[in-house]
Amino acid sequence: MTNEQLKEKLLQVFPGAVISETTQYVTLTVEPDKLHETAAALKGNPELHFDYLFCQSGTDVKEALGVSYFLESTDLRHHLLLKVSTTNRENPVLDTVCDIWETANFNEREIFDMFGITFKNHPDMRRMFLDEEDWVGYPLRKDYVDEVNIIERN
Amino acid sequence: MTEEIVQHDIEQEEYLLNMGPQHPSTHGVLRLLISLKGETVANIEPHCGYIHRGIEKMCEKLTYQQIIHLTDRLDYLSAHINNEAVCLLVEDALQIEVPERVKYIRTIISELSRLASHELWWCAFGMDMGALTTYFYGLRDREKILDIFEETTGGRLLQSYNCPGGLMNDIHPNFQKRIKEFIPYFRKKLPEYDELLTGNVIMQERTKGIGPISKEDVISWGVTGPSGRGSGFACDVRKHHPYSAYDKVQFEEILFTEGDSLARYKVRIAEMWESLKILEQLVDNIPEGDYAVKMKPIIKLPEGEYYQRVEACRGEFGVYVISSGEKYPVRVKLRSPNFSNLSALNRMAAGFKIADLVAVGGSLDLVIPDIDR
Amino acid sequence: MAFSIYDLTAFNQSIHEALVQNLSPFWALIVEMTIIGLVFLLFYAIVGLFLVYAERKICGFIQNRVGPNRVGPYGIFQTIADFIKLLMKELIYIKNADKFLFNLAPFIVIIASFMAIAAIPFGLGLHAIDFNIGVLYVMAVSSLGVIGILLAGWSSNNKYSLIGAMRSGAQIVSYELSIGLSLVTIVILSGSMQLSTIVEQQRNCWFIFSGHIPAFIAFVIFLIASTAETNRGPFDLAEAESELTAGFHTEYSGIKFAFFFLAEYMNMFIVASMAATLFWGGWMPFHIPGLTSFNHVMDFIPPFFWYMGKTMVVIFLMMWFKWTFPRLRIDQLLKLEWKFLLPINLFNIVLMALVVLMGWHL
Amino acid sequence: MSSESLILFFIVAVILVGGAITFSSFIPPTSTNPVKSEPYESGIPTIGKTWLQFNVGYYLFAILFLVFDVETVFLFPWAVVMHTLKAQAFIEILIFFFILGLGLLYAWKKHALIWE
Amino acid sequence: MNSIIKYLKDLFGGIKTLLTGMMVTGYYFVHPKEIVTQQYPENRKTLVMLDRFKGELVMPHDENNQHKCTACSICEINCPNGTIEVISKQTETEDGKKKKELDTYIYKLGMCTFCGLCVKVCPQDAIEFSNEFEHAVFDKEKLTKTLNHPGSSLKSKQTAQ
Amino acid sequence: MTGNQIMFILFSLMIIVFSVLTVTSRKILRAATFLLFVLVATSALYFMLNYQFLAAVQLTLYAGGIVVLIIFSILLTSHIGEKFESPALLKKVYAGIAVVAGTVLVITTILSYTFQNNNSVPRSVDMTTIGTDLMSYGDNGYALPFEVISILLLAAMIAAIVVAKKIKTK
Amino acid sequence: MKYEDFKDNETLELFKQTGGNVLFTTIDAVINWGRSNSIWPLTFATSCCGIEMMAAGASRHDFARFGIEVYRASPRQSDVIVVAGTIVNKMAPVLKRLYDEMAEPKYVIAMGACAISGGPFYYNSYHVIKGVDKIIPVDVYIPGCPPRPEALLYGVMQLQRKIQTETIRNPRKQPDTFADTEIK
Amino acid sequence: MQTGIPIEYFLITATVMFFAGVYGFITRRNLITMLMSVELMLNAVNINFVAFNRYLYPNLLEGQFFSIFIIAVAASEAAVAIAIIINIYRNYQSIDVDKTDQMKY
Ligand code: SF4
Ligand code: SF4
Ligand code: SF4
Repeated sequence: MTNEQLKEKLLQVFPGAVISETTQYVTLTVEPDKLHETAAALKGNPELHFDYLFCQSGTDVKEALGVSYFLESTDLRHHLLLKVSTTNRENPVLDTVCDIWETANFNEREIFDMFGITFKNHPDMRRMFLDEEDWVGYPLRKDYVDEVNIIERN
Repeated sequence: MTEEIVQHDIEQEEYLLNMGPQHPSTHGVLRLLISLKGETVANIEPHCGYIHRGIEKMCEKLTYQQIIHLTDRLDYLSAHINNEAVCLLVEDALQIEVPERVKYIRTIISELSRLASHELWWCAFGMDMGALTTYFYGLRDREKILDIFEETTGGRLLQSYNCPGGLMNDIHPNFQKRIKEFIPYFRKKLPEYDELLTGNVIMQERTKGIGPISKEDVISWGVTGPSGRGSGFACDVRKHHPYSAYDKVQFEEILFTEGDSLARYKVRIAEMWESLKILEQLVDNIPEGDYAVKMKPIIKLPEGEYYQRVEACRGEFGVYVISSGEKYPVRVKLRSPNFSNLSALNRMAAGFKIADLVAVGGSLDLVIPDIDR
Repeated sequence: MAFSIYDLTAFNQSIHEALVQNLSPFWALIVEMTIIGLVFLLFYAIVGLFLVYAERKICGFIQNRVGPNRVGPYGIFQTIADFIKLLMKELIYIKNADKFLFNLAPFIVIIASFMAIAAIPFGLGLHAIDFNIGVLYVMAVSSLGVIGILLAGWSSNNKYSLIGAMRSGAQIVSYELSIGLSLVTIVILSGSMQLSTIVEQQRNCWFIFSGHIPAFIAFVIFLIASTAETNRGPFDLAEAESELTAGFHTEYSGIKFAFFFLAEYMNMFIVASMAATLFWGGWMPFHIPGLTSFNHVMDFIPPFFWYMGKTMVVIFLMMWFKWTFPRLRIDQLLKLEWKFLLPINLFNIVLMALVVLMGWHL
Repeated sequence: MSSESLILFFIVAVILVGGAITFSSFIPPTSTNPVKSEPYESGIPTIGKTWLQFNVGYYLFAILFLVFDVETVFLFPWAVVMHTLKAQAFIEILIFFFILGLGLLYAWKKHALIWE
Repeated sequence: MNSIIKYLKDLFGGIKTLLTGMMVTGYYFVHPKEIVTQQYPENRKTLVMLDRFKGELVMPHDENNQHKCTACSICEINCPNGTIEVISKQTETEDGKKKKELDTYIYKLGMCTFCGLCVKVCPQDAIEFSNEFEHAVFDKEKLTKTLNHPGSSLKSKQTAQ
Repeated sequence: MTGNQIMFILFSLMIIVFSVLTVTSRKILRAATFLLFVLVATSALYFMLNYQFLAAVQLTLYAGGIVVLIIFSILLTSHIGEKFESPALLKKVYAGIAVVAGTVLVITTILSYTFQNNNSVPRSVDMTTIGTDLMSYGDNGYALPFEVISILLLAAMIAAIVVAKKIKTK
Repeated sequence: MKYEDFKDNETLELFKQTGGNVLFTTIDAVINWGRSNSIWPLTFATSCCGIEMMAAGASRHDFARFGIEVYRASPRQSDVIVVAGTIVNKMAPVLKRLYDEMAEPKYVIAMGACAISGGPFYYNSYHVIKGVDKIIPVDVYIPGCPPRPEALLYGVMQLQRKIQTETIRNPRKQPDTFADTEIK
Repeated sequence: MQTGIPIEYFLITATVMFFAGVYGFITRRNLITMLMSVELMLNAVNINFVAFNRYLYPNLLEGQFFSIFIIAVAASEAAVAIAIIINIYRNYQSIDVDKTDQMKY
């Protein structure tokens, strides 16, 4: 399916969806509260059938903390970039998708570790890499400072 | 009342056993916290981060040329391929067309990396299974590849040979000659691998049906590379999203459907044959041309988001860059194949014995620094 | 016989007599046995060190490399350096470990193997003790070693050790049966349990030839079982490095570890000697009935070299196994013993009895 | 030589092994630190008890081993006289094996020979 | 009957695979000329590194103790991990013009990752890699090196051409 | 004093000391180890008496078999830190009194009885004799017990397996 | 290899202690000979440098010639810990623990830029230890990223030379600063 | 033959061993240690048999055969006993006799 067809299809399934396009992928932006249902539909709809989440990344751009989901359909071979973001930096919460794509389990833990985004309903929301007990802060956030460990290069 | 004898009927408390961070079978500093019932693995909880170096954060303070030296150190066994991803991304974003020569050379070195990596996997896997001699045969043959690398790129393991726009320098005059020597040499040695390990009845017994995983699960867990293809998941990026010179060569995407450790093993062995085939097709046809296009000294990507996927030795490697138009990226996400592969370990090995866990772990071919980044 | 020139009995006898004449019988015995004990211990140590060296060289050659070659010519002093190093290494005591048993374990292991060596005939008259139940004695004494391993694993207060010990315990006791039963096969053939008699009977034809198929089967089983009994690859689950780090001796350091290490090699030596003695005629030269001149030539090789040569061949086989095969899993290992070796062995005994009954063995 | 010699043998071995261990526990350099005497578990403090509830499967093999060990020991005297007694011994051992074979068969049928 | 045949087939098939494996190792055991070991310290005299091998960064000096570095610091900026420190001094040439000149070129061998960027970007080709690899030391301080030789100076343009 | 005597004293002392330790040690695996020593010393006594086969059987079955089995079961059921609480004092005292009384009684009986040393020619105890006796019927024959042992072993094996079998109804 | 061919002889001279009567010198010589020729490493590799360490053990370079091939998985039995690779904050306590659990005498080789100084991860990294000598005493530094196997062999020879300067009466003291380094 | 060692010494050793076994059997509450005590007693009896055989009837082998059979029986007994003990342990998580008889099936 080409990107054009995919866009049409998406509009069919999610009327009023916010769709844009990067150089590569069709991008669908959803609100945090719609995330889980959109994700479920993306995988469940046989004509979309995005069964493979090949990359899940946390982002921190301009006030908003977000997550990007890169989806692929292994039989239909089309791609989608699903984006969600929240402006709540103090206590960002998003829905988990790890019941839809198992691989999200670890990825969400990593995002929690690095960005501090908590995923609701995640079975095991702990830090992935950093020390669970005594690590403070979320290193990949733009406002992260750590005088002890980081040696800035002038 | 069944007549069968079940020996672990005591309300056996599960006990916990640490494997790692310093443990010979975790191939590095992975820590697996295993709950055991008797000798059966009930649950595996991977604890990562013992080699988490914060590469993604560091990339935010580096220019695109400099990122190369960090992607080298992710999955150091496919260092070149990782670099290629970054270079391709930058070239795509700037819409630079690199010379054909560069594409060919990149592909050749990628395939050599893959061979070297699979050889190392083979010897490590053999060691995990207790066949200690594989270690030496695998590394013996790998040294030949490292020589080719060293002659052209100056590095044995971490080459830093790619750079945005092309290559650091031209290939060494001996490059093709050496590869042409290597191919028949390795074609002779590869059957030995089968004789020594693959066919061995003990090895077969220990891997057949061990750690099985279905195609659906593989897709859902995002297990890619040879591990995924062992379960029939057609995930070869080289085939489905060809980059560099992969669209110009004929090769098979190796697919097995059993999904057990033996299948994963066989995929890798078969991939070595395929890599040899690819090498043969390319090595004589390297076109003339420049080895790099002239780039501005400071590369700035236009604002936007970019993603590039390549097939690294252990699966799909992806780079996701958010650029704000500055010389430093805003966010670099490195999608590492091992991370996803590791997440499925529990799914595969739970319910088997500790010895099987080692076999399954070996067949996944994990590289821990790639997991932790 | 020509090789009686190598008979050391007279030599022993003269020493014995000299001692008896000059000392009271009690002291004579003490002195004599101390000398023999020391000689054996020396022999033990040398063989142990040599085997370690041999293993490193052999695996080196198998693996396309040269192995130790920097300490002394061809690296022959390598293991001596190791030994000195280990002797000068700190001994660590583990908290909560049962110190008494922790220290006792290496003793048991090494003494079991040391006692077994006493009964092995190295050559004509080169025999510390010639029991009339020699075969059973060796089996009995070497079966004590497993206790040391179990104690070591338990008293280390370490999970890996404990798993390793349990594994090797189950493995050793299981395979001991096979060893015992294949020994029985040979005893049927020879009608004696005295090792010297058994060797003597093979003057003309080694048992592996005169016993036909059953002896050969017994030999194969003996080889497999003894490889397993000594915890060597492909049966080295107890110290399966990829799973259990170092198995039952994980917590042992320095010289105590060295003793485990040494005992492993000595056990290998003992089972190899047994294989050589029982199946290949021990120190008996190789004879082909009828070829007198050939036999004479063979006779001039001293018995000790015959014995050592055969033993080394068996040891080489075991090393070859280790460096070729992957390791078995514990359940496969037990299955191999209980479902294959044991029934085959029982069957083989009956077969051998039949052979003897019919007089085919002559 | 008499079997008493065994004992001296034994004593020599004990003394030398013991001597080496004693030597080694006094002479080499030592250092102390709090974690040195803790059990080693891949560089992580041990979790829970170091004693594990084992797979009970192991002991069944130990029991079977004992039974067959007795059998082996009884086979030795028989094996020695097989030469001289011939048929008589052969028949007796057939009976003996038959009965034990039943046991092995039973164990096999009950899956006692498979390790869990 | 079939099962017995299968059993035997498995048994002998298994033994055959074992023997095949042993043939491989046995072959190498009896073929010492397959040994690939290069005996490093012994072969030191004859050891030739492949010429592109990156062992250590050096600044070549000619016979007049002159190097080509203009102290432009491009390499320092481009080095991804701050291995290089170029300390320059201001000197006055005869005609009174101020001129930047290299004072010390500090190279921290213990940090270098041999990525080759510095060599690539240097406009003067003033630095290059040597094949030296025997660097192991007991004292970390020894790994911080000054690449320009004492008293060295910039190669003049004419000689450089 | 002859070597024999010294050795006898050594071994009987070993037997006595270690059997007492076996029943008084508060760590179970140590008790098992002491038991092992007792058994090994006993087998050494047999060696002294020149019953070599018996000694080897003692070593194989007792020391190498039963003790291994016991150690196995200890490894399965108890933990390294475990110690028995020492038995109640009263019980100890009672048992002690009974045992000491019994010992004294028996020893006095033994000492008061004079044994007639039989000076008939000792029968050689090589393996052939043992084997022949074991295989023959009649007065000196043990063929029947030999076969019975096989039945005993069968029974033991079946019993062990049955007992070890899981009972699902629980 | 000759004495002059080695680097850093100055530091080596500092290690050498004069004196000692003849008996002790002989004993020292024997013990040092044993120790320096039997350096069993711990199987410890964290990242890329570990691969080169493996390569050093393989046929081409063959560690075993030095008698060093006996990789022990248990720290109790190993003599040297080759820190091959990056050590991060989370790993540091583990490394320290492993070092502490080793039996004396024990040695440390810092292999690669990461182990020496943090190497590529020196600047801007929040989770990397900037040199293992901050947590355990290091005997030999082998720079490189990764050092080629020959460089590791060379480093091992340096360590052998260092061991040969030890005396039994005055064993190398563990610097006090490390005795109770608290790693967070 | 065994000059210098009166038979009484053997008997005394065996007696002490036997009564040590008795003591253990009475005082110990742990099934495995009780089993060990039983083995001690059996072993003491064996010594007696052998001593009698050697000293009083050196022309016979009865004592030796008895001992061998006793050992065989002891082995079978130990096998079954251990099986039972382990079974008890599985059901009660304890092999203490005091605890086990409180917990009825
Ligand atoms: S080496 Fe080259 S880049 Fe570096 S300061 Fe000198 S001239 Fe400039
Ligand atoms: S090679 Fe790379 S790391 Fe080393 S000095 Fe040059 S730029 Fe810096
Ligand atoms: S020094 Fe270089 S090669 Fe070694 S671990 Fe660090 S980054 Fe990897």
